[in-house]
Amino acid sequence: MTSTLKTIREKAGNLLAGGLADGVLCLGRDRFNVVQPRLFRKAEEVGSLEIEPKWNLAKLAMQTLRSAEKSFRLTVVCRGCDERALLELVKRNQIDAFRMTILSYTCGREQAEACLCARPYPENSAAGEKIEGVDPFGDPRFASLLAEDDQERMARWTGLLSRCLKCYGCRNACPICVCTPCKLEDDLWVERSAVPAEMIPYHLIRAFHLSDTCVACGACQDACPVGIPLLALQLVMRRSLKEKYGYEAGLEADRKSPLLMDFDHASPAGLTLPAWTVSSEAPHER
Amino acid sequence: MPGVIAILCRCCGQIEPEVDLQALRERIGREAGVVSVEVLDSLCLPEDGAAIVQAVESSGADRILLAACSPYGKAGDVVSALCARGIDRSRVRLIDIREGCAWIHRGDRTGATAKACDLLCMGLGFLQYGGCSTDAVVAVRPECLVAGAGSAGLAAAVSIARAGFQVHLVERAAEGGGMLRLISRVYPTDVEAAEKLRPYLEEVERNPRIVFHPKTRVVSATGFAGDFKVRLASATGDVNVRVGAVILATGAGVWLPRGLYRYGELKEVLTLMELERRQREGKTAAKRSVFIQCAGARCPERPYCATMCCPSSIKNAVLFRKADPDAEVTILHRDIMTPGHILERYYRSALDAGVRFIRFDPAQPPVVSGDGHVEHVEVFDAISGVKREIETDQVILSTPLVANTDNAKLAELFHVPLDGYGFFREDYPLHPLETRQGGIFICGSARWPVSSTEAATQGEGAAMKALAILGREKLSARSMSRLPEGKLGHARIEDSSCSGCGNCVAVCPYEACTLQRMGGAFVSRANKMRCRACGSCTAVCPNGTVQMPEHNARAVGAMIRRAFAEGDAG
Amino acid sequence: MTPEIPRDNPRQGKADALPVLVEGGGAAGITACLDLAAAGRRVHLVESTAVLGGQVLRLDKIYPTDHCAFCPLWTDIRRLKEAPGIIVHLLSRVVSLEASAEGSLATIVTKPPFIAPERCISCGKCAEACSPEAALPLGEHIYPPSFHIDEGLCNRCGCCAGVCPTAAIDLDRKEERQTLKIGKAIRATGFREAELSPLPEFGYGLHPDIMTSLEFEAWTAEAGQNGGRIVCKSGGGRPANIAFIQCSGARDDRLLPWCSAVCCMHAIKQASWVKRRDPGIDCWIFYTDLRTVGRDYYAYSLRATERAGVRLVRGRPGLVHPLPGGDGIAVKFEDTMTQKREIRRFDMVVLNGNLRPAVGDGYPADGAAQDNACGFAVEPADVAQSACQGSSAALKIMIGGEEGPCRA
Amino acid sequence: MNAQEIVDKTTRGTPRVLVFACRWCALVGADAAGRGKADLPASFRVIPVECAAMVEPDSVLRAYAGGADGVAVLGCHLGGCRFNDANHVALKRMEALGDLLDTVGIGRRRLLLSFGTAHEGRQFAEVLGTFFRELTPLPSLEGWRKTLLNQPSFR
Repeated sequence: MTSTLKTIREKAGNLLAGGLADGVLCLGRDRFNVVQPRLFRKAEEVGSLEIEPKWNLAKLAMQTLRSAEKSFRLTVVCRGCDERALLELVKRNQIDAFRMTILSYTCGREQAEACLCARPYPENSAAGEKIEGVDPFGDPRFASLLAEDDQERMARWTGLLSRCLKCYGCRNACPICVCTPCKLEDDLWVERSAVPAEMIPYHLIRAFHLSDTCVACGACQDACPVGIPLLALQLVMRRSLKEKYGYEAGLEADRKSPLLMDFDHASPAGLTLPAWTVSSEAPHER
Repeated sequence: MPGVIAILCRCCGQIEPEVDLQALRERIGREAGVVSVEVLDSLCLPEDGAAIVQAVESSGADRILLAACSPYGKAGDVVSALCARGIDRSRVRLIDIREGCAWIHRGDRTGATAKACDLLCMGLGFLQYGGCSTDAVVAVRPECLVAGAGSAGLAAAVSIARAGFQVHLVERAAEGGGMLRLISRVYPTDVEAAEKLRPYLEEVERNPRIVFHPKTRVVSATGFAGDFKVRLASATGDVNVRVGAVILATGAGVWLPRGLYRYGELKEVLTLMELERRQREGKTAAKRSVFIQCAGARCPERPYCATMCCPSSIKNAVLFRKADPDAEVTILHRDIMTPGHILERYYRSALDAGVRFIRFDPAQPPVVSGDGHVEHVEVFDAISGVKREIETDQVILSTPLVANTDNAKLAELFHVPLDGYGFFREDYPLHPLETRQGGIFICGSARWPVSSTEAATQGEGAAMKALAILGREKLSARSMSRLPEGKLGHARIEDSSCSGCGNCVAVCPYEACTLQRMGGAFVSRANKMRCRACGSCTAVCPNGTVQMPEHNARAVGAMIRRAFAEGDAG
Repeated sequence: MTPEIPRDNPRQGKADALPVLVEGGGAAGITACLDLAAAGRRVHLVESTAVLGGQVLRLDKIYPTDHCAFCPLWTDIRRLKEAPGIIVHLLSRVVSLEASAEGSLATIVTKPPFIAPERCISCGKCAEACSPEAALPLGEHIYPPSFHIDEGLCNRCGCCAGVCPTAAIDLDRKEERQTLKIGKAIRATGFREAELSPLPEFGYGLHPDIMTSLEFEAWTAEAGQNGGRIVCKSGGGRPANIAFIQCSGARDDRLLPWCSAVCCMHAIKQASWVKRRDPGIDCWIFYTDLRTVGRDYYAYSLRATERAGVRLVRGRPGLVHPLPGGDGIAVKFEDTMTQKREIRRFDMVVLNGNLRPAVGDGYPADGAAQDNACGFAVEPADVAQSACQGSSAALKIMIGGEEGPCRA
Repeated sequence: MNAQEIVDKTTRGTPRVLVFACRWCALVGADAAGRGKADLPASFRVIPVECAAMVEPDSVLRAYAGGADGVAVLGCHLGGCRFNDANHVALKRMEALGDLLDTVGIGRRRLLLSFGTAHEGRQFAEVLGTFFRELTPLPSLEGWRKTLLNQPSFR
């Protein structure tokens, strides 16, 4: 048993024993020895608490809190990515932050590499050694997805996305996708009859909806039965948000996405673009 | 049965050569929902109105598709005329096939015709889904809030009261007057400030319609044009008022030039305001005095000209000379800011009165020296190119006005923008007294430093704008727009599908969307009065819960799908 | 004085009151009309030209925002046209105004245009047919668009009337005069450019490239004939340098003793737009005092000088004269900040400041405020100031004319 | 299948452009271009919108799916928006969309963002003309769309 697991079990147990939480949401072994998400209510149960394999619990936490009574306080045991997802859900008013505590732990090296995760650690880790993240753009497998010119990339992605079965797994697994109804089920945006899903309407609309909220947990591509590297669609937008506005989803609780916020209102006189310029010449933050 | 009638305009042969109207007519006639297609020689001539109406009525259609010239041309008026006859604007769609098609695709008849066809089909799609939002009407509170009782605020309050409406005049200080209390006389007329002020204050006292709230601040404000709920806090307790319009006239603040020209270090280095106080108290002026303009203005920290410093210095300089004909008065300046004919004459009067003007280069500012008491000023006279040593008994620094510190708070309360210097920012130079929020107006030095006379003018102007709202029994949400036909519509939000993510709240430029608790979750609500129908919210809503009925996603989607249909076919 | 308490509900807006006469459909006049109409008063707007909008329409860009003033102006004009209480008299002038016991009688004369705007579809056939090229578009940003016939150029041949598909043209329209019963009047007649002939040293008229700032504005307008390109009128070549001469005609007792208030910023704006469109062109502004008093004006001028590289010279040139053969223009000046005298060759000279009230001869010498006048008619003012004055003039009418109690 | 095959499958012709134009500035500019009888390819369609901020990125994507080779979003000058700088937000959003388009190889070249005023009809024509010139060498998305639909689901 890893030390991380040990610490987590212990802390979860204390929380429940001390009455600081009414429930702990985490993976656990049931009596058939199957690992699956489970809500621990008693301190003595935590012996069967597990933290492997990677399993995003954010949405589950949201639903648990929704269904539980108002006074119910939940502790969620999660990884860095899941913690960021929870924060995004809080920012989007899906979770009442006052009813939830987070017991988060750092991922192992091999997990980080498997996920190509740039931040395999939570903001304030309760257990585990903090390790350096992986730069996905440095990884050959990933970089190859973005390599070459538009033609090649278009061909490549055509090939990749044409495997799509349209199982909606990517959407369902995504911890941020919470809308009902969803545009992806609306004929206006995506013809439901078309399989494989039309690349542009289905995949790009889905991808863009998460442009400024994706926490790069990779749940979408983990969930994809035909192994489309969906995370690659997100990471580029994530990177440019970081470069342009220093914004990363899931890190700052009180900062709205820069794609929603206006520029500084006090626009200096005459500081406009020359006539009909193309946006690339646009001054950004004024 | 209800359907669409398409009316195509030949525009007296302006369209025919490029667009095959006959083919167009047949093609559109085959479209579902089209009950009739008319081709007329013209639509915009005075006699055509009847023909159009006749065609529409005989067809029994309930929606109209016009293909004519651009909406900015005559066709726009045609649509307005139709709407004037009681046809809802969302039921009429105008397609521009002249400026937008025939005139720019000369020599490509197939292309132009295909384009015209696509445009018409897009119009049909739009008519099929385009909705119409329900208007909201508020009862206007026949009262007005004026924040700040300076020249601007007093003028506004008195004017509104005279027009017959209740005014709540809120003042931070114990009594009204603002800047006029600090100065001796008013340029360019040299009337005593107190003189100028008295009738105002008397009227504030006497007029039963003016409720004066001294030592009071605005602590909270909600609502919208026609019905603002404002909370006023004072030592005697809080008051809640409901007003139809708000006028912000909080004036500007004075600035102390610490460390500048040895101010605060040498005796008799004064600011303009200190001089004004002395003048008011009737202290006899010094024999020799030097004014230094732009002290702390037009510099990197405050890169603006505060408008009133030059005339004020001129005023005092002339007064010195009048009081004592052999007083030596010098004004050191960078540019004398006396625009217009009155101030220009004022400037000349100072020259005639024997005031000495010396221009200095900001690169070589004057040097004030002395030992305990100011003794002389050394300045490089830029015009004659010589260094001058001026003996003096006092140095007056004419410092700029700076933004009132309360502005930030008020801006936050009323959701109005400030400019880079902290003054209230107007909607547009052409609408200088209006802010981006309907029913909230700005005037006087709170907007931008001005003379008391100009401030009064602006106060009256703002009062006039307020009267336009107060004068109505009811205010319609649709009318909250500059367009004569009213704004496009209002954002509509479906509670059932709103996930409360708050995107619309974050993006709305007018703070029209707000989150409200509904059971355990949040939903967003759009305020129809504040909404200006820019549609920002519809673009960021992740699942299309927010819609602009007149321009909803289905209508736009239909247009996009049909955009190149004909191009594909032919 | 105690205010008289109106017996009637103030909200009835004195609709029974006599209509107000507003002279001039510029920024100030339009604002006054709209405010009065919004407050329930009936208004007669008398405009001397064929279009509403006044001088703002002639501006390609307005300072300090650097945007065109189109959409706010256009929406206001449309509101004005559709407002129930407002009657617009275009191409009209007030010839007499007799005050009587109850209200006064205004006689206005209207010269209807040769082309009836309500029938013109701006197809341009008349322009094609017209040999003396008298038929022209009414203007670039006049909506709805229409054509008009320059009566000076027109030789009454009637070709245009023959080709007009909508029979909009009638070359012998007669003047109409009508008498209106009105209450009070607002004067918002704005400004016009003064003749520069009394000031021969500026050489106006001696060379096509010596022009006034408004001519320059039109010449370089985005929508103008040059589509925003900066070229010389003579030869159409690209100018190497342009001189903007401030206070040419203003602050000068021989012509206009006052400061026209708007020209400094106007020149800075034009210079920085020249720089923006063609950074190679050298822009010199000769000023006396650079009056940048409004919001953001000073920052704007800094941007022009420091970023765009517009050159400021303090001094008023004593002589502007074309060089032999019309090749360039000599400008003789002293930079009073360096006391250097110089004669310099410029390709274009823009004269700024000869703005005078459109009616009457100047402003009252004593500077007394004229009642119920606003905009440039009462004092040289920029757009914002004119609009403020328009509103306040409207207010004076609303509250029964007497001025605010303490206007000094 | 490789890029070359896709290019072969594409039908070259004048590219098709969908224009979203704000009705305060851009649309008036377009109208001015029309009045000036500018000469433009007939293969663009204009959808008037109240403000550039009203354009959903999803609609832009939908447009690519619906047969457009390029999409132009035109608004007022930055700083000149009638809706309090809403067009800035639109700009940011569309640039993020550009990143996505780059990723999958559609390329942000197919998304034009431009800002102008009502006075600038000539510039409107120029900008649109340039956009057409830029699009012409690019393969039409049409053929590529078809190949996508003909792909077997598994291999």
